[in-house]
Amino acid sequence: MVKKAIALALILGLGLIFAALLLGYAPDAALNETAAYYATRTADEIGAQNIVTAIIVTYRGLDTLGEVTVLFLTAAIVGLVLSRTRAGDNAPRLSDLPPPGELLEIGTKLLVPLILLFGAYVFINGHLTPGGGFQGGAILASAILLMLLTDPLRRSSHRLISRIESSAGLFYVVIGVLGAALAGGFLDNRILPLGEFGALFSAGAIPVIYALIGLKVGAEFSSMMVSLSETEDE
Amino acid sequence: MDFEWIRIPHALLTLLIVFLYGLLLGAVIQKIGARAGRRHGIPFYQNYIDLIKNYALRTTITHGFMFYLGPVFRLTGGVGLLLFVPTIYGVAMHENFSFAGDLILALYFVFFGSLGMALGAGESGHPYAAIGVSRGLSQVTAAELPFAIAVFAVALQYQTLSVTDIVAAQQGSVFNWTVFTNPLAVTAAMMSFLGSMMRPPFDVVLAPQEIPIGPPTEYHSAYLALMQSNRAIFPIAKMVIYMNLFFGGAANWPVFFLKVFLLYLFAAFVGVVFPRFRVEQSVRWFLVWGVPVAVAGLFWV
Amino acid sequence: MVHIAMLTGFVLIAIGIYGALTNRNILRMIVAFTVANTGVNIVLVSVGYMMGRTAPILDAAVPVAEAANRIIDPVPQALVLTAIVIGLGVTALMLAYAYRLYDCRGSLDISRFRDLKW
Amino acid sequence: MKDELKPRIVKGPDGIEFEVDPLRDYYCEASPSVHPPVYVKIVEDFFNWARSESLWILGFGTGCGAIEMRPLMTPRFDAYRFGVQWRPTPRQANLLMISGYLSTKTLKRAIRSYEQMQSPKYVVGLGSCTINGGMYWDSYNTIKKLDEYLPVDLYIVGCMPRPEALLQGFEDLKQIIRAGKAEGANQYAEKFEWYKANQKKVIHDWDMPDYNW
Amino acid sequence: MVSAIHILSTGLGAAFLLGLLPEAWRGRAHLVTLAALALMSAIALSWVLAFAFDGQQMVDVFTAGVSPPFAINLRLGMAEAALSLTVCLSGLLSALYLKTSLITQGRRAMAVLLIAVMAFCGIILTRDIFNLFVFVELSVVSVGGLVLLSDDNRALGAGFKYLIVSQVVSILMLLGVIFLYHAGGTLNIDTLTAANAAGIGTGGLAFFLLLMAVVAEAKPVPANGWALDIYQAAHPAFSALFSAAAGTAALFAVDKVLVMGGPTWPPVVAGIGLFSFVAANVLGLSQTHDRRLLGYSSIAQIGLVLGVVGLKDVVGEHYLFIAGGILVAHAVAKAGMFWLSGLVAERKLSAWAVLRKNPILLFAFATFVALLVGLPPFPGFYAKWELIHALMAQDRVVLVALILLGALLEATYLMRWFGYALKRGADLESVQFEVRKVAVVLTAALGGWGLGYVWGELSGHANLLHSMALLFALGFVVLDGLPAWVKNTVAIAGMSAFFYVSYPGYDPLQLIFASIILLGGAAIFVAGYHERGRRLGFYPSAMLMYAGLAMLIVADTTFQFFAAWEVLTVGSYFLILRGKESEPHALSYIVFSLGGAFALMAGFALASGGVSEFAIQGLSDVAAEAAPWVFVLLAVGFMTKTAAIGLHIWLPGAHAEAETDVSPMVSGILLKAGLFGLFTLLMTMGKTQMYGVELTHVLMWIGAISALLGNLMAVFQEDAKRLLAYSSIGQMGYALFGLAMMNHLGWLMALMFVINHYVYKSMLFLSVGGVAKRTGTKLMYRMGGLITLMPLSFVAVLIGIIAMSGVPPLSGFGGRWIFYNAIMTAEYKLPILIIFLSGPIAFLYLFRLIHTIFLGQLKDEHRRITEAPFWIVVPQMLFVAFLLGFAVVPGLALRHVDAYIAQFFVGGGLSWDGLTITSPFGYWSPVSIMIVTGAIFAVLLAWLVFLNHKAQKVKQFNIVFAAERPHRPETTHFAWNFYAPYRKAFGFLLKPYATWFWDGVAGAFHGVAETARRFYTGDGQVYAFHMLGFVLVVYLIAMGM
Repeated sequence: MVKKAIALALILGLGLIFAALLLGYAPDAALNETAAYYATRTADEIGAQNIVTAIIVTYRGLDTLGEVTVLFLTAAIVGLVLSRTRAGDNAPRLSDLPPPGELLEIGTKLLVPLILLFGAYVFINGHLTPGGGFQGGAILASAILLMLLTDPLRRSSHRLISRIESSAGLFYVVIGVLGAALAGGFLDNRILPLGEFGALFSAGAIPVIYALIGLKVGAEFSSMMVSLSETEDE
Repeated sequence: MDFEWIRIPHALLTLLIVFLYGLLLGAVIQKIGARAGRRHGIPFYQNYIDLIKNYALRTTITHGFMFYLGPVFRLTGGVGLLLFVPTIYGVAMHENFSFAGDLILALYFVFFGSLGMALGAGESGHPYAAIGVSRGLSQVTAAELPFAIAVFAVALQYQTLSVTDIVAAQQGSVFNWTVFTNPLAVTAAMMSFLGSMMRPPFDVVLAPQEIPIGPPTEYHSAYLALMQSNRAIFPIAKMVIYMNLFFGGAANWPVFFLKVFLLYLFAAFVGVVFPRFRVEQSVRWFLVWGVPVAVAGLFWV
Repeated sequence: MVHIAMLTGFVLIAIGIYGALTNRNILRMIVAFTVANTGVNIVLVSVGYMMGRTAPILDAAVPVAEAANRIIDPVPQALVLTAIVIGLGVTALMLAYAYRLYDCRGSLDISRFRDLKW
Repeated sequence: MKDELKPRIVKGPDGIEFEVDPLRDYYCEASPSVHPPVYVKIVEDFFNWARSESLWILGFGTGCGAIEMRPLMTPRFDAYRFGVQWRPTPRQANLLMISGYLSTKTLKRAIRSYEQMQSPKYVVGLGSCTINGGMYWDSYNTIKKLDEYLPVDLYIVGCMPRPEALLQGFEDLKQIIRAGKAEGANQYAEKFEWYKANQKKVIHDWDMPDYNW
Repeated sequence: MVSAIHILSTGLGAAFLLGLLPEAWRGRAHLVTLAALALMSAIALSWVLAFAFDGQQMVDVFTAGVSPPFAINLRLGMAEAALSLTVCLSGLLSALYLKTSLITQGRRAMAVLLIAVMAFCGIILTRDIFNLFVFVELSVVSVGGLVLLSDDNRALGAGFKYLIVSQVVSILMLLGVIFLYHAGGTLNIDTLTAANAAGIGTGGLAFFLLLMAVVAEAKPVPANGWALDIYQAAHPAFSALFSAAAGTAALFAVDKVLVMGGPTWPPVVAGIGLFSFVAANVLGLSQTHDRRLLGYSSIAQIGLVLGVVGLKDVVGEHYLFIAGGILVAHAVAKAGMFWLSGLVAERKLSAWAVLRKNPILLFAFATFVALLVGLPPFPGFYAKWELIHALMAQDRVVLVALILLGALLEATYLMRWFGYALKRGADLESVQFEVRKVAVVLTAALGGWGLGYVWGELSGHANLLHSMALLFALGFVVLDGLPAWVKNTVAIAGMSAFFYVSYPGYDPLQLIFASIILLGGAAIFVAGYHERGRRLGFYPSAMLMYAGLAMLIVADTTFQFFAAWEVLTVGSYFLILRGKESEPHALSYIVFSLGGAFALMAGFALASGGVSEFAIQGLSDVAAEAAPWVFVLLAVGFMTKTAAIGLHIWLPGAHAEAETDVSPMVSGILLKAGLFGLFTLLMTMGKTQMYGVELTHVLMWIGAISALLGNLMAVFQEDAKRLLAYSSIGQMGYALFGLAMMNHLGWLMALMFVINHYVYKSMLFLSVGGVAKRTGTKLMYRMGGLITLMPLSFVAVLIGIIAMSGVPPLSGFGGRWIFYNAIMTAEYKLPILIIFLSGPIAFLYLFRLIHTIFLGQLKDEHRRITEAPFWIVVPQMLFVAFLLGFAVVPGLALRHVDAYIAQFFVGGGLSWDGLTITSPFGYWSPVSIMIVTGAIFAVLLAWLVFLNHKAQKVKQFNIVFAAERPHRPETTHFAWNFYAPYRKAFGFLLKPYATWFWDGVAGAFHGVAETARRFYTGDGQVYAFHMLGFVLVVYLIAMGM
C-alpha cells in the first residue's frame, strides 16, 4: 500500500513535469530550419520522394544503422540466452500438440509467398511511398510467424537466418564505408546515381539499403521468434 | 677559559671539607632526630666508624659489572654536582669546576647519580631494588617540578643561568636574598627540597622492612661505603645549590656550615613531625601544593 | 488536436510507469513498459504534427517547391520509427530475461530477486 | 626437593630445547673460604675497633626473645648510643642475633641469612634455649645446641635475658671483637662440612644450595 | 588518417562478420574480435598521437555527405580520441581476458562485446542528441546481454533491474530529445547550444529530462542500485569494461549535453557528482564483497569526475587535464582491479591475499590502488592537485573540503583492502594464475605508469618520473629479484653517492636533514645485511620513502613539496605494512597521513590563491585574511606526521609493529619530515594570529602536551617498542615546542633534537629490535637479565638512555641546556610548566626499558640466547661512537646551523669561546664536563675495583630475600606494571581520549554507511523509484535555485 502511495506520488511529480511540457507546448506555425531544409533539399540531394525515408536512411543513417544493430543485438542475445537454457535433448512430443487444422495449413501455404512478396515490395519502394525496410522486414517475419503457428515443431535453419542477417548487416556497413570512401560521407547514398526522381531505381543506394534492412529485420525477427518458439520444446 | 692545574687540588680540598662535614652533619641531624624522641642517638662520630667498618669487611660479592658501576655512578653524581657549582662565593679556590657549565648542568647532573644507582641496583636482580627505584623515580618526577619552575623563576628574575651571577645579585643585604625577593618561588623550591631528601614524609622509597631499604638492598662493604660517602656529599651539594639560588650563597666556610646545617635541619624537622606518604600521595601533594605556589612564584617575577 | 494526442501520450506514459512500479510480476512490468513506450511514441509524433498539413512525401500532391508549406515536420516521424524499433529490441531483451529468470527461480515476482543488495 | 629446584627442560625462543638445573644455574656453587686477617696488627686492631663500634644487627627475630630486643631502641635503653644499629638486609648486617628458641624451620632461614652476611660476622645466642634447648629440651622441632649449626660468638643467658643483659652482652662482644677472637666466619668456613652435616641432620626438606651466597 | 567513423564501422562490421563465420570457428571468431578491437584501438591511438604531436586540430566527421545540423556528425578532438582509446583498449583487454568464456559462448557473445565497445565509442563521438539516444540504448542492450555472460545466476536479477531503470531513463530521454528538438528546431548539439534551445519555452524542461537521463548513466547516488548489483554479480571482465568504458562514455555524454543548458545546470551536475563521490565512498566503507566495493569506488570516482564536469567553468583551462586525469586513472585502475578480482576465487576482501603468491599481481594491485587514491606519480595525483587549486582560486572551500573528505574515505577502504591482501590469510595454498590474465592485468598496471608519465609531462610541473631520486627508488622494483645483500649495498652506495652529489647545493638546514636522511638512512641500512634471502618489496618501499624525503628537503615549490610528501608517505606505508602484526596500524598511519597531506594540499592551495606552481618562499606573503587558515592547515598536516597529541594514535602501533630495521627508519628518520615541514612553515610564515590568538602559542601548548602525554604513556607500556614509539611522540612534542617558541635557541634546540632523536631512537629501536629478535617477544616483563648475554646491545641502550634523558655528559644534555636558554627569552611561558613535568618522566620509562630488559632476572628460556645479529649491532656501535663524539664536539654541526638561524632571528644566538659555548644567559663546556665527569668516574671506579676485585661473583638467585629464596625468575623479576604507584597518581591523564574520539569518528562513518546502504534494498522496482525520485528531487532543487 505504501508502495502504491509512493508510486502515485512519484507519478504525480512526473505528471507535473509532463503538465509543464504539455502546457508549454505550442505547435510550430512553420517548419523549423531542419525540417524546411529536408523539405526543400531532399529531392535534389537524396532523390527520394519519401522525405522520412531520406531522413532515416541517409540524413540520419547512423541512427538507423544503430537501430538495426539493436535488433541484431537483441536477436543475438535472445539466441544466446535461450541457447544456454536449451540444455539436453528433450525430444518434442508431437502427440501433445493439437493438430494445426487444415484451414491453417493450406492458408499458410497460400499466404506465405504472398506475404513475402508484399514485404519485398514494401521495402523496395520505401523511398517512394510510406513504408520501408523495417515495415517490410516485419512483414517478412510475419510469414515466418505464420509458418511457426502452423507447425510449431518446424525447425527453420538458424544458420540460414543468421547468414542472411549477418551478410545484410555487413553489406550495410560496407555501403556506409563506401559512402565515406566514394561520396560525401559515411552512408552517403550517392555512391549510386540518384536516377530519376520518383522512379523505382532512384535515390542512389537507398533502395539497396532498405532492401538490406528489410532482409535483416525480417531475419532478426524470425530468428527471435524461432528462438522463442524453441523454448517451448521443454 | 684557561685551565689551571691548581684547580684540581683546590677542588679536592673543597671535596674533603664537604665530605667530612657531611658525615658529621648526618650524624648530628640523626642525633637531633633522636633527641626529639628523647634518645641520645648515635655518637656524632658514628658515621666515620661505620664507613671504616664497611671498608674493613673481608668478604664481598658482586652481581656483575653494573653492580660495581652503581655506587660509582652514584658518587660521581654527588662529587660532580658539588664540583660543578661554586661552593664559596667569591673565593676562587672553591669555585671548583664551575666553568664547565651553569645552573642547568647542575640541575641535570642531579639525575646522573640516580640513574646510575638505579642501574646498579637493577643488576642485582633484586625485586625490592626495582620496587624502590620505581617508587623513587615516580616520586622525584613530581618533586622536581616545583623546583624546576622555581629555578626558572629565579633565572628569569636575575636574567642569568650562571650560579655565580645569581649569588652575586643577592649580595649586599639579607633582603636581597631570593627568599625575600621571591618568597613564593623559594617556598615551592623548599617543598621540592623535602621531596629530594629521602626523609619522612617522602621516604617510602626506602621502606626499611617492606622492601629492605629498596635500591641498595644488595649493597655492602666498599660499595656501601661509596654510597655512604655520597650520602654525605650529595645532600650538601644539593643544599649548596639551594643556598646559592635562594639564600644568598656563602662567602666563607662558617656561613656555609651554618646555612647548610639550617637547611638540613629544616628537612629533619619536617621529617620528625610528619608521617610517611604513599608514592601517589606525595605525587599529588607536589602537584596540588607545590606547583601552584611555584607558578605563582614564576608570575611574581 | 495536438494537445489531446500529446495528453494521451503522457497519460499512457504515466499509466505505464505506474504499472511498472506497482506490479510485482515481471511480465506485467514488461507490458506496462510497452504501454509507456507507446505513450512516448505518441508524444513523439504529436510534436511534429501541424494542423492542416500532409504527409512528407513529395508526390504529385506535394510538389517540391511547395513542400515546405504543405508537409508536416518529417523528423519526428523518422525518430519515432527508430524509437519504436529500439523499444521493441529492449522489450525482446526483457522477455528473454523474464524467461531466464523464471528458469532459475521458478517465479516471476520481481521482489524475489533481491539477493544482491546493500 | 621442591619442584622449582628440579632440573627442567626448557624450550628457547629459537625452538631448541635444553636443560636448566636451578641449583647450578641460579645459585653460585662456590664454597665459603677462610679469610684470615691480612693487615698488619695495628691496622687490624684499628679495623677491629671500628667493627666493634659499628655493630649492625640483622633485624630478624627468630623466637620469643625478639620481644626483648625492641626495648633496646627505646629512650630507656637506647642501644644506638653504643654504635648498635639495625639493618634490614643481611648484606649490610654483621651481627645475627638468635633470639631464643630456634625451630628447625626457622633454622633454615637463619642459616641462609647468616651465610648471606659478609664476614667478619658474629652470632649471638640469646637465652637458654640456644644453649641447650632450655624448656624445649625435648621438643621435636627446635634445635637444642645452636653451636652445632652456626658458629656462636657469645651466649647471653636468661629466659629471657633482660635488655640490660643484652647491653652488657654487646659490650662483651665488643671485647671479643677487639681482641680479634671473633672469627666465627672463618670457623664456619673451616668446619663447613661438619656444620652442613649437622644442619642437614635436622633439616629434612633441604631445598637450597649448600652455601647461600 | 583513418576517419573516426571507422572506429564505429569496424566494430559493427566485425560484429556482423562474426555471424558469417561457421559456428565451429570459435577460436578464429575470437581472433576476429580481437583484431577488430585492436584496429579500433589503433585508429583511436593514431588520432591521439596526431593530436599530441602533429598539432592536429579537432575534426568533424560528416555522415551522409551533408553538413550538420542536417545530418548526424561526429566530432573527434583530443578528449574524444583519448577516451575512445581508453574504451577500445579496455574492450580489447577484456576480450583477451574473457577468451575462454567467449569461446564457450560463441560468436554471438563476441558480437555483443564488440557492439558494446562500439556503442561506448559512439556515445563519445556523436554530436547529435537523438543519435546519442541510439548509442545509449545500444549500450543498454549490449550491457544487458553481457551481464548474462556471468556464471552467477544472481546476475540475471541485476541485469533485469538494469533494464527496468533503463526503460525509465530512455522514456525521459526521448521526451527530452523531442521537446528539445521542438524548442531548437534541430537535434545537433552545437546548433542547439547556439540557438539556446534550453532557454526557449519548454526547452529548459526538456533539457532537464535529457540531462537527467544522461546523468543517470553515470550512476549517481542514490539512483544507482542496479549498477552495484551488476558490478557485484557480473563477470569481472565485463565489470571492468562496464566501469571503465561505460563510465567514461557516460561522463563524456554529460559533458557534451551540459553545454546546451546554459549556466543553471553545471552547479546541479557538480552537486550530484560530488554528492555521489562522498556518499559512495561513505557507503563503500562497510562493504565486504570485493566487487561490490569496487562498484562503490567506481561510482565515487565517476561522481568526482561528474563533479568536475559540472565545475568546468570553475576549473577553467585545466578542465581536460583534471577530468581526464581522474577519469583515465579510474578507468585503468578499475578495469585492472576487476580483472584482478577474476583471479581471486573468493569474494571476501581478505581472499585477495592469494595475490601474494605472485609479485607481479601484487605490484599491479598496488599500482591500481595508488591510481585510485591519486598517489604520485599517477594522473589522479596531478589532477587532484590542479582541481583543488582551481577550486581554491574561486574560493570554493566547501567543495574542497567535500572532495578531500571523499578522497580520504576512499583511500581508507582501499588501503584497508590492500592491507588485508598483504597481511591476512596466513597459510595460502599455491595458486596457478593464467598467464594470459596476468598479462592483461600487468598491461593495465604498466598503462597506469605510462599515464603517470604522460600526466607528469602535461602537468606543467616537473615530471616526478624524471626525478633521479624517485627513479632510483623505482629501480629497486626491477632489482627486486636480487639477493638482499646486493640490494642493500646498492642502496647504501646510492644514498651516499646521492648525498655526495647533492652536498654542495644544500644550505645548513637542508644539510642537517639530508645528512640524517641519506647518511643516517644508509647507516640504518647496514642492519639490513643480517637479512637472508631476497626480502621482496622491502627495498622499493624503503627507497621510495628516502626518495620522498630527499625530494622534500630540496623542494622549491609547494607542488614539489607536496609530491615529495606523498611519495615518502607511500613508501613509509609500505614499509610499515611489512611488520607481522602491523596491518591495522599501517592503515591508521596511511589514513592519518593522507588526511594530513590533504590538509597540506588545501593549505598550499589557499596560500597560493589557486596558483598551482607556487614557490614555498611565497608563503611569507600570504594575504592577511588567508594566512591564519593556511597556517592552521599546514600545521595540522605536518603535525600528523610528527604525531602531535590528538593526531598521534597511528604512531605507537606503526612504529612498534614494524620490522627491526624499519622501526628506526620510520621513527628516527620519517618523523623528521614533519619537523622539516614545521621548520619551513614557521620560517616562511612566522607568527600568525587567528582571531587574536597567537597560533605559535597554540603550537607550544600542543607541543608541551604531546611531550607530557607521550612520555607519560610511554611509562606504562609493557611492549618495549611501543614504549619507544610513545617516547617519540613526546620527543616530537619537545621539538615542536622548541620551534613554536620562535626564538633563536628554540630553533637550535629543535635542530639538536632532530639529530639526537635520530641517533638515539635509531639506536634504541635497533637494540630493542635485536633483543626482541632473539627473545621472540617484545614484552619487557618477559625478558630480563640479558646484560651478560647481550652486552653490546646493553651498552647501546645504556648510552642511548643517558643521551636521551639529557643527563650530562652526553649530547642529550646539550639539547636541554639550549632548551633552558631558549625559554629564558620565550615570550609565552605557561606551557613550559608542562614541559618541566614531562622532562623527568622520561627517566621513568628509560630506566624501565633498560632495567626490565637487561637487568633483573634472566628467564629460563633465555639462558642460551646470544648477542643480537652482528649486522644489527654494527650500526648501534656506529651510533654509540657518534653519540660520544657529538657529546664532546657538538659545535661541529651546531655552529653552522646557529649562523644559519641567525638570519631569521636577531640576536639570542650562541657564541663559541674556545671550547665553551655561551649564550646570553649561561655557558656550557662539553669537553670540560666530559673530562671532569670522566675523571671522577674513572678514579672512583678504579678505587672500587681495587677494593672489591676479589668479590665472589654470584648468580641471579643469590639475593637476600627476607631469609627466603626466590622461586622462579618470572616471579622474582619486578617488571610488569612497573610504575603502579605512578599510575594511581596520573592514570586519569592516560584515558585514551584521542583514541575514543577517532574511534567515534570511524564508528560514526561506518554506522552511517551501514544504515544508509540499506537504502539499496535489491528490489528492481525500488531502484526505479529511486531513479524517479532522484529526478524529481533534482528538479525541485534546481527549480528552487
